[in-house]
Amino acid sequence: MIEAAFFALLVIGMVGAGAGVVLLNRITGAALLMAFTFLCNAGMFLLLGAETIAMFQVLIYVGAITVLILYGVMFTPQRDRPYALFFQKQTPLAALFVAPIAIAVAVFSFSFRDSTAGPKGADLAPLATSVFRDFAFPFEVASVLLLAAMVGAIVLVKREDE
Amino acid sequence: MVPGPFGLDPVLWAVLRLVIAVALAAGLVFNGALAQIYLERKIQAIIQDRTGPMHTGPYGLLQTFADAIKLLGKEDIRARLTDHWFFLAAPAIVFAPMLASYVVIPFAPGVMGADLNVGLLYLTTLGSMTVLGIVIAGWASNNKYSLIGGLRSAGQLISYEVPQIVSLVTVVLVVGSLSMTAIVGSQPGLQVNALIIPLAFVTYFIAGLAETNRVPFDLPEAESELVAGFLTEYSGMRWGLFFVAEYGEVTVVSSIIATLWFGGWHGPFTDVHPLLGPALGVLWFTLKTYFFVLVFMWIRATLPRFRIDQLMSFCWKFLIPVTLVNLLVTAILVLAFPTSLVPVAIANWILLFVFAASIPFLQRRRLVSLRARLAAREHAVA
Amino acid sequence: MIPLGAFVAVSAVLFFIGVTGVLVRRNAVVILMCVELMLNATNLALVAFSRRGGIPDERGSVFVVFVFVVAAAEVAVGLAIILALYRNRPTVDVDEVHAMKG
Amino acid sequence: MPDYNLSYVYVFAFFVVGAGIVSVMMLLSHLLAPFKPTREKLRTYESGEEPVGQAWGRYPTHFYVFALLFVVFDVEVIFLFPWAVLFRELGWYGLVEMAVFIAILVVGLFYAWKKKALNWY
Repeated sequence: MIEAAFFALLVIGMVGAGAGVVLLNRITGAALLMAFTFLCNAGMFLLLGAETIAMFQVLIYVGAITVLILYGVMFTPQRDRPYALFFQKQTPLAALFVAPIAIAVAVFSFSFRDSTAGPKGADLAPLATSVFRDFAFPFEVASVLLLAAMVGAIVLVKREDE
Repeated sequence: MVPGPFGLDPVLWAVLRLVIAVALAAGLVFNGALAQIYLERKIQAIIQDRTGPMHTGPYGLLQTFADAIKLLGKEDIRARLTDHWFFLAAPAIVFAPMLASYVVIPFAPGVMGADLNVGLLYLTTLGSMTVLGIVIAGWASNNKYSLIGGLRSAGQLISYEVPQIVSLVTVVLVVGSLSMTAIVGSQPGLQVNALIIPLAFVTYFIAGLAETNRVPFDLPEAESELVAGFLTEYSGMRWGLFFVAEYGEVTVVSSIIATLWFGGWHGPFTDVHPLLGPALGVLWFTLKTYFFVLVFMWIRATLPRFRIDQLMSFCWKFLIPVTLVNLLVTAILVLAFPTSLVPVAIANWILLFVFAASIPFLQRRRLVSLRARLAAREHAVA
Repeated sequence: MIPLGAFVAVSAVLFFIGVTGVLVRRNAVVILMCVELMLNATNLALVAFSRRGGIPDERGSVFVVFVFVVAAAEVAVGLAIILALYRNRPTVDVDEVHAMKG
Repeated sequence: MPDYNLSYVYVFAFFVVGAGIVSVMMLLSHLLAPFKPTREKLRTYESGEEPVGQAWGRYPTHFYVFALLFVVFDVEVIFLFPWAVLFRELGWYGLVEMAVFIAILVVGLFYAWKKKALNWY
């Protein structure tokens, strides 16, 4: 009962804010709503019982990625554009393609059934064993990926005059 | 469902407990802010050989209440060029996570909002949300001072978050749990973490000072260069909420220090009586927390402010490598000696002394390179 | 207990909101935001299946952690590219950027 | 202590109350405070000078480098926490993995240092 109420709240928040990101002309509003969507998604993870993932979601998405995107918003100011200029020219075509697929997928996703196994406990310990035992190699590769991203971005951002 | 005290209905008790917890936390934040503003002014005054507020009430005790009422009655000005969405959202984004931190703060056994399995992770997560509010506040004002203050503040907060979290992870390594209750439980008697991993405590303390924008890291509000930083365009109650949030943040950081390194509610006589014990626990916890709040104020009255480039290079070139080395050394020793924490403690104390001793050395090197650069420039000019 | 299908449906809706945003918006920063929404939607589906799917398995959550890594790297590099483009020509309108067109 | 499943209701309630307190305070201040805007009052404050232009404009992008480094180290943190909790079970194997991971990231930090990207001008 209480779960269903929270779920309904989160769905409204997530879908509404997500639509706002796409539809708002004002980019600062879009950024705020994006952060709100991330928070709602963390709430969804909590409903699923994945509390560690929910915390990571807030830490990475709200605490770090939103800050980066805000920097992007701040460093690329745009003069006020007329509303007509903020969609691409092919918008109707894109909407025409996306809408049927979206409706089909959303309807289809209701056909998934829960497992019969009961609810599971905390997710931190199995997560850690999985990452460090079964996924040791991808874990190291992740660090190389981060290193590559760091070096690449520094090269891109660095001014030439230094 | 857990039945409540005095035979209360479980559902009713669950709701009632929630309401009580929220009300207590909100009351604590506002009273704490009022008390700390008064304390701050008095302590500054004592250190600088003044008397501080004296006229409103006995010893000026009512001064902060008068200030709070004045803030409520002040005109709320929103400059014409500000960004509406961000300007409105910023105080809420700073205030709400700060209040939510109080959920996991362990005042005494059983006297805490909720004992989350991932309590410490939850606290770091909320700490990282503050940055968002400050960047937004700085940018929304559309004021050059605010913007630079906001950018500086964001740079400072995100940088110092890394050593802060790594210091916390060092504690988790030794304790082996993220639950605040378990962390307190792991430090009975005099075996507090401050004796076992003092270097992590020192690095967390420095990073905590920076995270709460306190002197010597209060660059965003450096009034000599930036007026009031990201707060320049804020007035009246909006400004007041930022202020309350800052003091709440100080309390949260102090209580994290008290919990993680100084044994939380542990203290003499906590096991004498099932009802008196928790009350004493709350007392010990509050005393430990406020001790660190007072240390923060003492530091404010003593130290000058850093320069922004010094601040950033101190974090990235010194503090982060030190915390990472500390983490790895602690990990190796914990694994090598699984039964005893004495080797960890010895290594950590040695590292702490090296840390403290290296600061004058680094300063001298810095000064030498600075002089060399100045001399080269003079030579070039001549 | 919320059924698994409801979570997956929300994830699908969010994903297609993101797709629409990427397809219809002009501003490169907003497009990046919409990509983040899509990644979030996949995360939700992964966690839902990992916790409630036919055979509950922790590996779905591990995948989510790696998605976090990839998302962080992607935003860092993506924004760096946008900033580099903006420095040469002050626009973030993807319709006006033809610099890669050889 | 309440039921563990209710814990996150507390978190939600605290967030809502936090936002609520901000709104109530703003409302109180709106009701109590005078509101007499003039042109001068609504102007951006710049120490009494006439403000020239807006603050929103082009900004040196090197601020971005710090945000970037922070994001990378923040991602490191999400691996550090599970590792630290399960540290004793994972043993030397996990320690070596984490040491390699940190070492690779420190290479990136060192690169930024040598490229003078860590200087704040």
